[in-house]
Amino acid sequence: MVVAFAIVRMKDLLAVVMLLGIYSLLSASFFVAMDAVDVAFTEASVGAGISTLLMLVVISMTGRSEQPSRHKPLLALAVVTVTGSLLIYATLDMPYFGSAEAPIHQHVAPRYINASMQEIGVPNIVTSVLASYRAFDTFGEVVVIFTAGMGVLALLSVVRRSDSTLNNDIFDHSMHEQHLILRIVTKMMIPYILLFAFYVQFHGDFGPGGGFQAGVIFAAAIFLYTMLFGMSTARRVINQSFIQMLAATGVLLYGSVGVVSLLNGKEFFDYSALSADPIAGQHLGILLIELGVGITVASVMIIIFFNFVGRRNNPLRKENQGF
Amino acid sequence: MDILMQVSSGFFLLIGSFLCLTGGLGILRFPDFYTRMHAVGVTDTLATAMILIGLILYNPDFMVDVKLMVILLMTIFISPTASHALANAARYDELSIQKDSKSDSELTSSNL
Amino acid sequence: MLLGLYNYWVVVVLMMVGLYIVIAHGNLVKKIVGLSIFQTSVFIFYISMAKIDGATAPILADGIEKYSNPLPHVLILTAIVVGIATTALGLALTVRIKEAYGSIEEDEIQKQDNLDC
Amino acid sequence: MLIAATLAILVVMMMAIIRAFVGPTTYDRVLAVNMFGTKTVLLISLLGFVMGRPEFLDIAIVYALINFISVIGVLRYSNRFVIKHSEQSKK
Repeated sequence: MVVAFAIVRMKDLLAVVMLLGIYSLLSASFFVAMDAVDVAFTEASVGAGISTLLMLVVISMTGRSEQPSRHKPLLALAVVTVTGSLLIYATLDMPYFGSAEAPIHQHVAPRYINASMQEIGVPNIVTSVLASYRAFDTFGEVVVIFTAGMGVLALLSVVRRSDSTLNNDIFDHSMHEQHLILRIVTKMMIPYILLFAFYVQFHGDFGPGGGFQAGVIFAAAIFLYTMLFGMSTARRVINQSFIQMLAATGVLLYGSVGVVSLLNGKEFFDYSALSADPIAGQHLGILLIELGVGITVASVMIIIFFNFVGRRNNPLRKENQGF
Repeated sequence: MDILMQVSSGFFLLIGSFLCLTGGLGILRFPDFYTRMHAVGVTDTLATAMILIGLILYNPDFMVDVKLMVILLMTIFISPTASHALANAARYDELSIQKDSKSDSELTSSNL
Repeated sequence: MLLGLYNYWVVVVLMMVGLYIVIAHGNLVKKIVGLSIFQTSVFIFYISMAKIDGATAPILADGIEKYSNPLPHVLILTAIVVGIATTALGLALTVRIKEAYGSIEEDEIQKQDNLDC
Repeated sequence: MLIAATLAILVVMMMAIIRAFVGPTTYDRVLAVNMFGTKTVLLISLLGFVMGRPEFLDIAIVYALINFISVIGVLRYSNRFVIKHSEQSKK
């Protein structure tokens, strides 16, 4: 919690981003201590990994020093204090920390906990709620992620130039000399990272994990490759238009599962329609949906990252860099 | 046999914690970047390995042991590599060895 | 007995730190950092509400009776991923602003806007 | 013993945070973040044992990976900056 205060004071944005990484790791450990293993999983891979990386790329584009603000901080401080004290006053009515009688634990949660095993047959309740009971919400969220990916694409996509600039070649060469050990170790690690992503993807029924996390881990492996072997190599491995198509495929897969169950005479996202045995149908449905989520998240993350890095390498920007 | 496992796991955990503390002390007290790097890079890997071995001995469950082994292997690969990359980058950046000779702002201004 | 509410106070403090950064700092990247602190405080709020004393993680296993509430976990899980997507969008906008104005400081952007008018 | 180890790791994490605050150079901060990440991996695995449900070590694996990736990322993007400028000054 102290970290947050330090972030306020720091002027150097690079340091701020690093502290944000630490902060995110801290909050993920907090989530583990609070029994929210799935959430900790996500926060670790997303907050500590991806968002730190994205911020770093942006900072390297926009410059890392912050100007002292000419606003009067007193006014902001006053607003913040007033809001904070009102919020604290509001918490006085809240149930105590860790008590089992709090209203939040009385309504739907017991049903999820007690009926999940019979109805869905999946030990991980978080997965069953995510993919089955609240599949419609999750669908909405997947669409939001997809839209955000498209938004970044619209804002940042560059017309690809076939001639890679001279500067980049020199740079790549120097990187090659410098990072020999890194490259070899990374080459050894990447297959295992991808394997682990698949394990997380398909093991989500039984332990922490699932489509969201697996997608992010998968994307992280690609990021690692991109960072060490250069953008053009990564483009050769993963085609931009192919990945865009994949993102759409993920959303479509998710939606079509719902439509299929609708066509079979059940409600939207009622997977028991997918198979004669309701439990088996649920398993199949969750598997397909998690797959759709995983594909979408992975490809959207890769799209976002590629566009940021591609924009960064764009030769037009060079004159702006000497700030 | 059981008691032997317990004692040895406790022993490994103790060594691991001690190494951790040493590394932490090192990162706080050493005067410049390279010595701090040294303190962390050396103790970190060994401390992690020790604690993980202690946990493996402590725990009879096979699946958990396998996962701990995976973490152990990863740490053995990753941690020295990261240290190497860091030291290498610092060397390329011509960070001098003298006691905190360049502050952060000087570093940026000298490079821009 | 008031000490039983400390988790909410931590959340409020964090939230206010985030809000302060958003209000008082001119740098757009810093503002996004502030937003993400704000966001994390909401996550912590939800997760700490889900915790029950003596309960364990909501993954069914033999011999365990009390589980923490899985519902907030689900909500936050998706919220984190959506959060990163929106953060990425914000950063993309920042990059475009930097390209258009040559700066990501709020004051300078406004100054340039005033000059244009 | 588990609890003692957990406490030791928490203390070390505090030390790493302090170094990340004061650390005069960027590299000090990266070092502190790296160390913090390694210690988080240990903390998670220890916490699993302390709380009696050690099945969740997957998270620790993810932490190890992500830590590596973010250190590489920091180096790559801060470092590249420096290299580019020094090259331009040579010309």
